[in-house]
Amino acid sequence: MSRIGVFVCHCGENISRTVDVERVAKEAGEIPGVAYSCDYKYMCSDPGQNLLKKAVAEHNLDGALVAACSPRMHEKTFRKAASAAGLNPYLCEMGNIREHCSWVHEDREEATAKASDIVKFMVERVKKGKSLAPITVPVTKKALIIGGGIAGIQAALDIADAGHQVVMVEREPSIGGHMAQLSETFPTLDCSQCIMTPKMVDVANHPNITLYTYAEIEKVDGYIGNFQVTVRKKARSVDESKCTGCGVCMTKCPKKKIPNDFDQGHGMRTAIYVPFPQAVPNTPVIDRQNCTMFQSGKCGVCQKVCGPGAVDFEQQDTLTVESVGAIVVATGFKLYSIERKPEESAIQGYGEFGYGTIPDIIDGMTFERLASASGPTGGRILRPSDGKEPKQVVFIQCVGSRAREKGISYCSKVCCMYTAKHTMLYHHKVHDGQAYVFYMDARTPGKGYDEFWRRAVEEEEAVYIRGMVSRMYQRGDKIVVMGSDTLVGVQVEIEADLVVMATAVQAQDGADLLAQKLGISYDKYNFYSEAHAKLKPVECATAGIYLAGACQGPKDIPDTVSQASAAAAKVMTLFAKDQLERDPVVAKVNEKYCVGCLACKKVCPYGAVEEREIRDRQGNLVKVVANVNPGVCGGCGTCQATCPSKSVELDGYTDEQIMAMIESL
Amino acid sequence: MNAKAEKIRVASIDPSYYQAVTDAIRTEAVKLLSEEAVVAVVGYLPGRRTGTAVPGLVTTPEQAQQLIFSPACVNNLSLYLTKAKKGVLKKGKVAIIAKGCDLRALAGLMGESQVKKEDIYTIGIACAGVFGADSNRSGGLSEASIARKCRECTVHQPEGTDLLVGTLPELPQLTPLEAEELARLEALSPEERWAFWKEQFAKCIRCLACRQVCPFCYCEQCLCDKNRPQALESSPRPAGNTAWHIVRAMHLAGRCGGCAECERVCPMDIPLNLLNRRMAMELKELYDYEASTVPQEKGPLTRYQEDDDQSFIK
Amino acid sequence: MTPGKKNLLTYSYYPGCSLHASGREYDISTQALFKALNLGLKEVPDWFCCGATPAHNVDELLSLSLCAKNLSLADQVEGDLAVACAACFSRLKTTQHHLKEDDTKRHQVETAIAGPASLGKPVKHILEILARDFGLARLEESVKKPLLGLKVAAYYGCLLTRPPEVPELDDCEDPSIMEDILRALGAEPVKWSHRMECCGANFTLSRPGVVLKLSNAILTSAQEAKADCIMVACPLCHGNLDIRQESINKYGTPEGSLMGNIFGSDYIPGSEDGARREMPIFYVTQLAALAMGVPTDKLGLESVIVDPRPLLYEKNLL
Amino acid sequence: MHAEKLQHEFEPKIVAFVCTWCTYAGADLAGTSRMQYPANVRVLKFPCTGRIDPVFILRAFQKGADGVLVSGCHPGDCHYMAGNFHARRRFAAFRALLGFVGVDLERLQFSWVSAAEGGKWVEVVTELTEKVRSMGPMKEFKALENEEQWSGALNTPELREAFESIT
Repeated sequence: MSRIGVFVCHCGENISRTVDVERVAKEAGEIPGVAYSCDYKYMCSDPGQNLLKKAVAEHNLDGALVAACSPRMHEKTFRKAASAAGLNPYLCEMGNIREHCSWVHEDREEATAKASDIVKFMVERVKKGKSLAPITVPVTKKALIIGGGIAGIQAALDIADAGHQVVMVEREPSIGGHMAQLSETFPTLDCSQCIMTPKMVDVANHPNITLYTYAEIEKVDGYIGNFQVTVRKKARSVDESKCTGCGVCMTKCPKKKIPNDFDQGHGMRTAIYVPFPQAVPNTPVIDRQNCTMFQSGKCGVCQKVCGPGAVDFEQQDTLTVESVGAIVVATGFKLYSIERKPEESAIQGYGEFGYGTIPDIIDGMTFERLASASGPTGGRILRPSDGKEPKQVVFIQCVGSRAREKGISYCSKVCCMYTAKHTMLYHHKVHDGQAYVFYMDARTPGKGYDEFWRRAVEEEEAVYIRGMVSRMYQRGDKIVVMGSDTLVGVQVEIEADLVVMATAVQAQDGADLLAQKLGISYDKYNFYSEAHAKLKPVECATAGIYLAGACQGPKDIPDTVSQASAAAAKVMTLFAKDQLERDPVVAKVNEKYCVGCLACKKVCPYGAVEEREIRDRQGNLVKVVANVNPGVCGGCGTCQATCPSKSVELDGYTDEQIMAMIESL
Repeated sequence: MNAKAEKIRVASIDPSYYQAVTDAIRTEAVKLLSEEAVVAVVGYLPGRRTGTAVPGLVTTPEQAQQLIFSPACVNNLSLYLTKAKKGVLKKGKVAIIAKGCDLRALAGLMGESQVKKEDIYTIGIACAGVFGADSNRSGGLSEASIARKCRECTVHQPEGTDLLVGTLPELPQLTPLEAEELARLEALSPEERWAFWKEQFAKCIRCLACRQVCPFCYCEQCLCDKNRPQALESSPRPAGNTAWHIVRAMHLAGRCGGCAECERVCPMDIPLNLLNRRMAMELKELYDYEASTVPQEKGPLTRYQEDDDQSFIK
Repeated sequence: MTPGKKNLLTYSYYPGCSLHASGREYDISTQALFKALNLGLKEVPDWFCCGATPAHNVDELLSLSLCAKNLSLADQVEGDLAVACAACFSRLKTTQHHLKEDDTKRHQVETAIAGPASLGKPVKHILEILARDFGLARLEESVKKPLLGLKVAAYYGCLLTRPPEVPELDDCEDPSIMEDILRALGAEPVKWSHRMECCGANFTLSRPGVVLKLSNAILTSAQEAKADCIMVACPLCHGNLDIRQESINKYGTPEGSLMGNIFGSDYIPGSEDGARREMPIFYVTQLAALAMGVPTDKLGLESVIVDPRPLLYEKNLL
Repeated sequence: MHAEKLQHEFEPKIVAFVCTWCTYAGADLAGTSRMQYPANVRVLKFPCTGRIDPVFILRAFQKGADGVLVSGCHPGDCHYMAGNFHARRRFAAFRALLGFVGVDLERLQFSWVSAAEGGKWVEVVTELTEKVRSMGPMKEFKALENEEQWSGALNTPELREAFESIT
């Protein structure tokens, strides 16, 4: 027989005005298993809490029900008090007779009857309750950063500076990401590489950071505090430990006309290459698809000229397993292209712009490379088709963005600002040139942003035309841009020498595949989903994984850096303790009855359920059952409602507790 | 079963069809066993009384010569891979004879990790239909003797088997009695439907044959046997019976393959498959889900879409 | 149709008003082409106007009902519904699309036409029939007199492919079906800029100035691309490009300015060098039938304004 | 000051199964805003609608509920991301099943009530209470509870005697 104490609160007059608290307390005392009941003016006050503590001791209570306000208000208070009195906090519950009763009903008789009912079924709940202990999970104080762009770099440096180990994995041969490609940055027009490259070097030199470039995530196991991550280091064909970065191999490589992705295909590189001179690490990689040695077996010049003997044609991919406690995903974005898309694709290209077949229609990143001092034109604005300096440049915003008919409805956020920047850069470099901008809205929320935009319009003589472009075609060496000026209400036709499109920011290729490996969710555009749009903007719903930068949605550099530092702060919070404590309201599997249908695994929003093999002493497989990882379980209980045999049970909300409540109604 | 069926008797299915299927099964079973591609074949053997068949497990080529297929092969053999003969699969790969409806159960069991695709070899049957429970089997398979489920079968020619045997004879168009009965019940008022089911469930003696024969009732502890807490009253009283059948139908929703074995074995002739059919209809309409002969990763009630129907929610 | 000779494919046929009036050549050449390709074509009995572009601007229900009624009439004739006019094609397809999507509208329309709306009948443009049903390979094989040396600007206009979810004829902004057909016929399609631009369509009566401006841009573009002629698949496009050519040519002159003033246009077009050759405008069926060896007197070549015969003569095609 | 309270012949018993994050909080808000609604409802708290087993609804009806309300977070608002999406499918199916065995679905209400929708909570509870009140008691399950079984299908004197002895 239980020994439960029931404490009915008056809440001043808030409850007692409409509920006969004395009668509720008296009736509670008559419920089987209730050993003590009383009413008190303010249960939450110190004397009230002491009353509870004293009763637990004096009456040897094994459960407590405080009938008062909403548990959302004071459950923690009373559980703490119960705990102080030696009662397991999860055996102390609250009956909500204020918000759900006295405040919403006027009739004293009805309200009192309802309050008594609430006490009755909550007592049943306490009776069937179990002592629960907080779950502790050990924490490996090492973080994995996926992506070596500005987001990953910022997060890595913050965490490493705090004294924790960091592993950074970058897919490309060098870290730096998109920011390393930019010419100048808004709204200050400072040189991107000047502020970026020192940070890249910091990463390379930081004693707490292990850097894997030209590497990808192969597999992720484990859970918060305890991830095991398998990293595939792709064969670089150059031994990083031997290479001194002298670059002789590159100067001697006979294959010199390979379009360089870093320059958006407009500059050329060799088959053994570093993507750009300031690359970190400054170790070349052999592009095997374009290397004569790999394609025909003849050449090997780079190997011959390499002093330290670092070139290794036999090198294979290697797999490394890293144990980490937290993961920051910072995989960035890619730019939309107007090319024709496969028929089944939800996103369409721009046939009206010629599907990318007109050479002098370029995207914003290509313009960045043209404008960059380290770019293929040495910073001169020269158009791709014939290398002439364009005198009329049309910039088009929202290409692919906010274009529901093309399959993307979101705003890419950075284009208004960078297009304004482009018009300025153009104006600074081609004094007799004219920039036109087709735009829908100028969106410039940010410190100094609108001022910057106004400068482009008012001082730098960019002509802004509010309207869309309907068609572009080549006429002679000009591109005819047909559009509308919706403010004036006329059709506009401009003969441009160069067109720069602000194409949409999209999730990286393979973002969905990485998400599946990590067990995090993503939206229909493959941007990763944060746990809460407002209150948990850097956390994933999967515990221990955090987001930084444009992989979560289009972002500019300041926002990206802020989010990266925020993610780093979250990681450091996690690493501040050796053990992670979690609310014990989690699901447990009864392995005796579980038959391993894994319906629970299918519905679990957290990916907390995995398969577990049960073997006999000889090692023979007896059966496969579900196993809930308490470190990952969020405690929703969807598994239990789904399990046909109820072999998985959510602590704190067991079937026994709920059935007992229903029976008592 | 039904006066209408008695009247419009159609010509029986030509016995040579069954012989051809039987021969094909034997040939394949002998081949599989003698090549040791499988350790056993789960199939049908002749029953002691003529014209009957019983499920059987054969392990030698000689025994395989006894395998048959006839309209009396009513059982859903997928059951023999999990509950009744759980050890079978541990010895090695097993071949199994499966009609279309049985194959859907097998696919379901694979989706629920109870059977691994690589552990079994499915010999599918292009099935013309089987006898109904308590039907007169003397005249072969005819409209009078065919099972109600077979009248509106959509998997005569199952897909996704390792081998498909038999060539379907021309099948007569039969009135869909079960669909008609469903439509009749749907057209009733809630009170009338309640009265119908009340009478049906009142008959239940809780022998649980429906559970025992169901390929999907493979739980080691059934909810109805659980007593802490007791979710379902276990004695055969109307209240508990009703709850049992509702819970059973709910647990099968989105999983049931429509073999209607539950209905066949019910000693009290409760039309249990109507419940299963009704749930299947609902899931088809709401989520465009149909039980498939090909294993699915998730069922309709273990996945969702953000834009699922919610017209019933305020 | 020769009795006893079985047709490869049979179509019901909705010519539309234009093909019985200003676009008769399109009708004549379509019939001749189908006969030459051994394709059956049976006109829908008692068909009437689809409402074209004006009706749906005024009364949506009316425009849908007109087409729905025509579609149900078409149901009486066997075969997919062949449509030659881009506007009729667009309206009939739009109607099917809307009524499939919207039960309320379908109900209203069915009440209006006192019968079920036929939404299942495949409505096909002549281009689709030639390139897909009949097939480009077979089309190429059937050619008796390839249109060698003829440089053609294929002109789609605005309705054939738009909006993308309705006609489903080809890529909405970058189609190739007309060029594909031209290549099969042995002609040389030119690359040009204005193949998807609007000709002014039904402004032809209310705002001819607009038509002159738009059509002029199209003609200029074709000329710049060194095309010998333009191929169209719509009687309205044909009308604007063919009938208006004389006015367009005069447009730069004092006479033309006067006309421009009368029509209230603020735009004085005209080619830069002031010299414009006359640009013959062909229907796709005319060129195809010509390539199939249909006698030239059965193509309606004589009844268009810009006489194409000198060009054909020059290219040895007559 | 208060209007004379209407006396009803029948006061239905309404059981509400709600999730703690949205609807329970919404009901709290109705309280802090001092809104008024019928006192017939008894609220049982769950972490998520995903935890609510159809068996609970069945059990509530069996144990005398005249109406059942199931309420949780709006789609997309689930604290556990997807619990309510799974619940939505589960209840769509269960509702169809109950309807098919003849339960009047007017007695079973589902709703999304967010933590900000105190007004909606009041509206949903009031509407269901009044609807069920006008329908009268849920007789079907209560009648079953009181019935002993014997269909008469197997009619032997022994069975009849045994049955009569227990009823």
